[in-house]
Amino acid sequence: MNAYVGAEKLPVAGDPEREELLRVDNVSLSFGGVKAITDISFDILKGEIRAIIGPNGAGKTSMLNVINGFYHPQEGTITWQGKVRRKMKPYEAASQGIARTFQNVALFKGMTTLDNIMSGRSLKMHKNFFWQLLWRGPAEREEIEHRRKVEDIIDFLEIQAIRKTPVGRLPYGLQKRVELGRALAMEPDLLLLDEPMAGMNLEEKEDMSRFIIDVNQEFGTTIALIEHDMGVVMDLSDRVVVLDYGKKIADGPPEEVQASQAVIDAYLGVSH
Amino acid sequence: MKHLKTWSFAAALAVGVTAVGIAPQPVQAQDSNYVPLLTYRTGPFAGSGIFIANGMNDYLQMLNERDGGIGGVPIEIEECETSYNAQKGVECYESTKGKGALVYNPYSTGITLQLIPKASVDKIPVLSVGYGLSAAAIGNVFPWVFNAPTTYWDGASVVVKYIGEQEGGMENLQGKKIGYIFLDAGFGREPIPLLEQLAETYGFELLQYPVPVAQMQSQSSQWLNVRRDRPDYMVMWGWGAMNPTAIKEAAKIRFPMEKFIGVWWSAGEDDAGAAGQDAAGYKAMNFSGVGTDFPAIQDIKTYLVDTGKTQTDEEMLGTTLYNRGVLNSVIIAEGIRTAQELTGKKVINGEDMRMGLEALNLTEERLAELGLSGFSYPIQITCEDHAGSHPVFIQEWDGERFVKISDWIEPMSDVVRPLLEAAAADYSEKNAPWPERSEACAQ
Amino acid sequence: MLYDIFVDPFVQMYQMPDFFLQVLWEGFVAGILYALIALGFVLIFKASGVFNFAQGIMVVFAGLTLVGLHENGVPAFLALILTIGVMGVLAYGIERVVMRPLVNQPDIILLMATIGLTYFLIGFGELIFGGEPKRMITEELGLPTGSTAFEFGERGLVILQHIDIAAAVIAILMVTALGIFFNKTRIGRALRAVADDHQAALSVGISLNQIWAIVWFAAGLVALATGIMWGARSDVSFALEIIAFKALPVLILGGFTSIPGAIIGGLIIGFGEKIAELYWGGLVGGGIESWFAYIIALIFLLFRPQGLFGEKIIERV
Amino acid sequence: MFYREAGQFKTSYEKDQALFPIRQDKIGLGVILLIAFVVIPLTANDFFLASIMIPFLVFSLAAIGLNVLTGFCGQLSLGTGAFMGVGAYAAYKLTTIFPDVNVILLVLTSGIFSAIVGAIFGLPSLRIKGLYLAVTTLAAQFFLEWCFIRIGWLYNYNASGAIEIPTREMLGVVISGAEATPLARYFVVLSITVVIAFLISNVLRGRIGRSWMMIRDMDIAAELMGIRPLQTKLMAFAVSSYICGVAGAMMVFFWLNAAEPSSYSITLSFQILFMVILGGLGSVGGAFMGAAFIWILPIVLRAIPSMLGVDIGAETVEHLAFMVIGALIIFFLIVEPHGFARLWQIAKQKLRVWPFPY
Repeated sequence: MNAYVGAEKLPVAGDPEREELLRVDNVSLSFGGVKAITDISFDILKGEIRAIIGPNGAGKTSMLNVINGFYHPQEGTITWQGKVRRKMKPYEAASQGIARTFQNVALFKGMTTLDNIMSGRSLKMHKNFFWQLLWRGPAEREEIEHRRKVEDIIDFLEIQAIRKTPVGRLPYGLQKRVELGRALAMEPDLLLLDEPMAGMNLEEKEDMSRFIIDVNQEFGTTIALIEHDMGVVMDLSDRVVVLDYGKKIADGPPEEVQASQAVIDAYLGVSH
Repeated sequence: MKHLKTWSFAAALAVGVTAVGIAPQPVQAQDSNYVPLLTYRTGPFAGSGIFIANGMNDYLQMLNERDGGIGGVPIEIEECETSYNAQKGVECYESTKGKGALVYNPYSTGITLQLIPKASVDKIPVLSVGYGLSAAAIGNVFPWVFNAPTTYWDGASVVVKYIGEQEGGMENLQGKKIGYIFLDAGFGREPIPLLEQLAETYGFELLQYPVPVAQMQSQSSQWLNVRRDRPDYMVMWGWGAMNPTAIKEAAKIRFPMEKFIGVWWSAGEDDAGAAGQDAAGYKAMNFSGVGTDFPAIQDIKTYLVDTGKTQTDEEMLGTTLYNRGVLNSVIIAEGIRTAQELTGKKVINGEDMRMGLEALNLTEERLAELGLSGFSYPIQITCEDHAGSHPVFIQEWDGERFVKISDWIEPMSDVVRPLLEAAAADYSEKNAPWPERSEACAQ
Repeated sequence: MLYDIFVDPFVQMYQMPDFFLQVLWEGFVAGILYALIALGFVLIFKASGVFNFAQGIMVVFAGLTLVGLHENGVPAFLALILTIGVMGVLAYGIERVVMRPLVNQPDIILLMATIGLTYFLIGFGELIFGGEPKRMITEELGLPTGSTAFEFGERGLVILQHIDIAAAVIAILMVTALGIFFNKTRIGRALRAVADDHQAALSVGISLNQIWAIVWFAAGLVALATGIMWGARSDVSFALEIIAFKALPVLILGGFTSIPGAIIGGLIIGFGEKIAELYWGGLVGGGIESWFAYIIALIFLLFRPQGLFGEKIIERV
Repeated sequence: MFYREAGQFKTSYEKDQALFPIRQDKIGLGVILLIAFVVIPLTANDFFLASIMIPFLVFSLAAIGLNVLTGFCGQLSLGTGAFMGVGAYAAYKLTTIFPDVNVILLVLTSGIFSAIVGAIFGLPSLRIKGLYLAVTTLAAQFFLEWCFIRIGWLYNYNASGAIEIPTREMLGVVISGAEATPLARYFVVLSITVVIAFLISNVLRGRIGRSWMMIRDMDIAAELMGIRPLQTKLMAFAVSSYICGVAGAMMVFFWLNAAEPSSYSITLSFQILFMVILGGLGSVGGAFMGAAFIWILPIVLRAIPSMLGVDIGAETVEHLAFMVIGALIIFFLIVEPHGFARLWQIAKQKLRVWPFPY
């Protein structure tokens, strides 16, 4: 439980000074009559690490999918940086500054590590087709300018050696790291991490935790993460929201949530 | 597996390298006349193509066996399989033209169209016996293209004339409906301008039923339309697998067979035979003899079939399309002979062949000498007229074989010729700058 | 113009009901034949996820073998049995040489492999039996050849070909037999298990290889039946292969894995294209049959990408 | 030994991002270009130029076009033949309307028309994926083929229904029509193919190429990263169809001289698809290798019997060729589903570590 040394938390929980980045109000989502999320509300403050936890099938991933526009909730609103939105295309979320990683690594398997991370810069590159045809000149300059930024991320994540390796050939832990790099390349305001440490060994988990904290502290990126490893969650997050069967059962600082009877019941499988 | 990969790659490379090595060098054979035959014995049109290919091959080969070739010089025959495919046809052309080819018989309107502009450049004539571009009959515009004995337009005019006769006079065509079912490609569309013109002249209604190549074998929609429209006569321009299907479908909707007339390419025994007795009464035009009662055909039997030097079965001898192939080769052979006479050379080239074809005069006496008396109408080609617009006859399927039921019917040259000239002018204008005829007329 | 599109065709249908019935019958027969080809596709796709492009050529190959054997002096029924044997050997060979080494490859590679197979079978079939079209030995097999005409009213006439009736009957028998085979036999149940989940099927001891050989054989039998029927309508030649493309829109409509879907899809396409061709085709110069089915399929796909009988797909990340 | 990159250090990102970062590859490309532009024209005969090299280059370009769509953007298309046809008919119409404009310019312009048509038929790709999309591209194939037959305006109402290419000159040299020498046509085809291959390689390594590969590899992730799927796919359809259209126009203008609708049939679509798959999905170099294999192999196979002096019929050779091609396709798919491009890489890898096995 205490393997995560050096994870120093900023006292942000419930800090009224902090600006609200995202707000979810009374969101419900169902697929053909099956309710995935029921009437959930919570907020994410700028600069915090917010964890979403819950047993399997609690609707965590669906919640992330709602946040970045992949699923459209039947009810409720989402307020992003003060603006209310209900329905948006997934690619719009990206341009508004939401980036994410996926539960089952969703890298571009046919591309190298470098290209994968470069793909995160797609939205920030604008030279049109005809400049691309010529390459020499603006297109190349733009490419190099972004390549520099990407190389910084590669250095930060310590993956220089696998720069030119197709990601399909990398071990799982490294793939997760590349995926984080790809999301970072988007320079997001909000970074959604879907089980960033699933399937990792202890050492890899430590590395990943360190990266997450560094990202949060060095770049000031707001992070929302789903994680099963309670130790990681308690050490990393500022605030935790707990879902069970698509409903919110607790919300608050880690210690508080950990003590909540509802949460304990949920995890122990007490029937409601 | 690793080794396998390396090996297979090496193999692929080797194939590529050999490919470069095999590019044939131009060879001018000194002791023979080289005739490439563009044939198709496979693909959707093979059903018709095999007969033609065998007929063409056998007659030339028979000349080699019996007479040692033409004028003492053997004919070097090479078949190239085109599968009726234009790409492969052009490839065949390119790979054989360097070997001193005398003449090309593409047996596909599509390939013919591709070769027409090349003919004058490469100085090799194109001989399309009763197919191809109708306008090529105008020798002054197309000095290198020959489509004797007759064009599609002549053929179409014969059909209309014949129908007129059946109805007791051309004036009775007024108000009649004539359906035209055709292969929806260059071949089938050729006669349409003429048919439209005739429809206007004689006041009959022309109904068109195109059959796309891909739909050749499922024509039920076309024939349902025929059933609805109830035309008085049906005329067909079909080839390959289209023919037997059409005749079967016609039988199916109980269209009166005696009012169904096909072009000479829809005159195969297999075409009508597919519907057997149901097809009795089906008619087709023809310009080449049917049967084996010709000494030359008997020679093919003696020299080739009986000795096993050909792929031809005995039953195939004398069939309509086989004999058509023979006639094609007769024209080639006589063209070579005429060229030899004109130039005094034994081994000729494409330019000589062009002169030979242009001066071709296959008289009745000459046909008799060849052992083909009555096999064809005497064919004469002139510098102005490369088709000759020769008459054709009508044959009828009696349930087992085709029987000639009419005399030679002259096409309506007075209508056709001006249209051919207009079409030739149109062609040369659309393909401007089309070269002026520079070849002297040998006659 | 509007009259031609919206009124005239229906007036025609009303005025010539016999003709309309005939059109429906032709559509029905064409639909049955499309459905048979589609059925072959479905069998293989269901069991192995392979989109078998070679189904069309298997139809020709089976027909060609049958006719070719007969031409070489084998009695019709013996030829039929031998052809079934040949299809069995072919199925085994394909499983051994093509499918097994390519297991777990992406769809497109498997698709390409079956197109390679198509080329091979074309060359092989023509090499042995010759490239020219052949006449189907309809009578020799004891199949009916005549036709029955129903006349009514003054000019009313509907002609039914016996061979078409036979085709419909055989198709129905074939589907019933397949239904029984899938539901009642041990192998059939194993097959369905494989269709649902390869891994699970493996874990309960079902041999995938055996199953694949069996479905290819079943598809081969369907191909043989199709080949006989279609061959009897025109003739047996490789030009038939092109018609097999028609099975693709049928599959789109019916779904790639549904046997009833293949039948219903086939009938929709059969009816649809005949009616469209005969009542509307004339407006644009005819011949719309060559693409009409695909356009139906395309429009259909835009509204229901999963086919008639497929379940709605929920995308996950 | 001679294929080593050791000691070649990239000192800038420019150099690292070059098309051919390894010196030996650059030299290799130079040698190939030298052979193509100098050696072949000096040594080859007309048959080799007209029946092997010109079709090979035309097909290579078409395969590059399809590769953009299928190999890079992951959208399977069986309508390539028809898109090539659109280019051909457009170029033909353009030469009729503008008889005095340079024919190469018209051929390059004709691609724009097939790009538009391609983009229209690419619209369903937003909702339809994989094999289903392949069937909708078949709709394009058959519908367009029907248009080529039915719309007389497209072929200037020629009675034959075919398009025939007029004679056109550039700088005093006849480059199209029957009078054009194979050499002149070869140079035109070679130049167009090389230039387009080079330009498209630039696109493929940059932002746009990357966005196509994102869609191909994981469309959902790509979308969540800000790639607009419809726009990106349509662009791939347009660019791919442009290249195919130019290839189709070259096919009739500089190779066949005349074309019927059946020249652009489904068979052509399959031929090109084979080239792409065997050459290697997602590889421009592979497109050349695949085109060489599919086009040249049958010619070689047909030539073998006569070279060996075996006397068998032309159709038997054709049947055998079909069998061998079919079998080889399956063989190569089994041995290396990623195509010749991957085999080439493996071979290079071997060279790199030679004489050690690993």
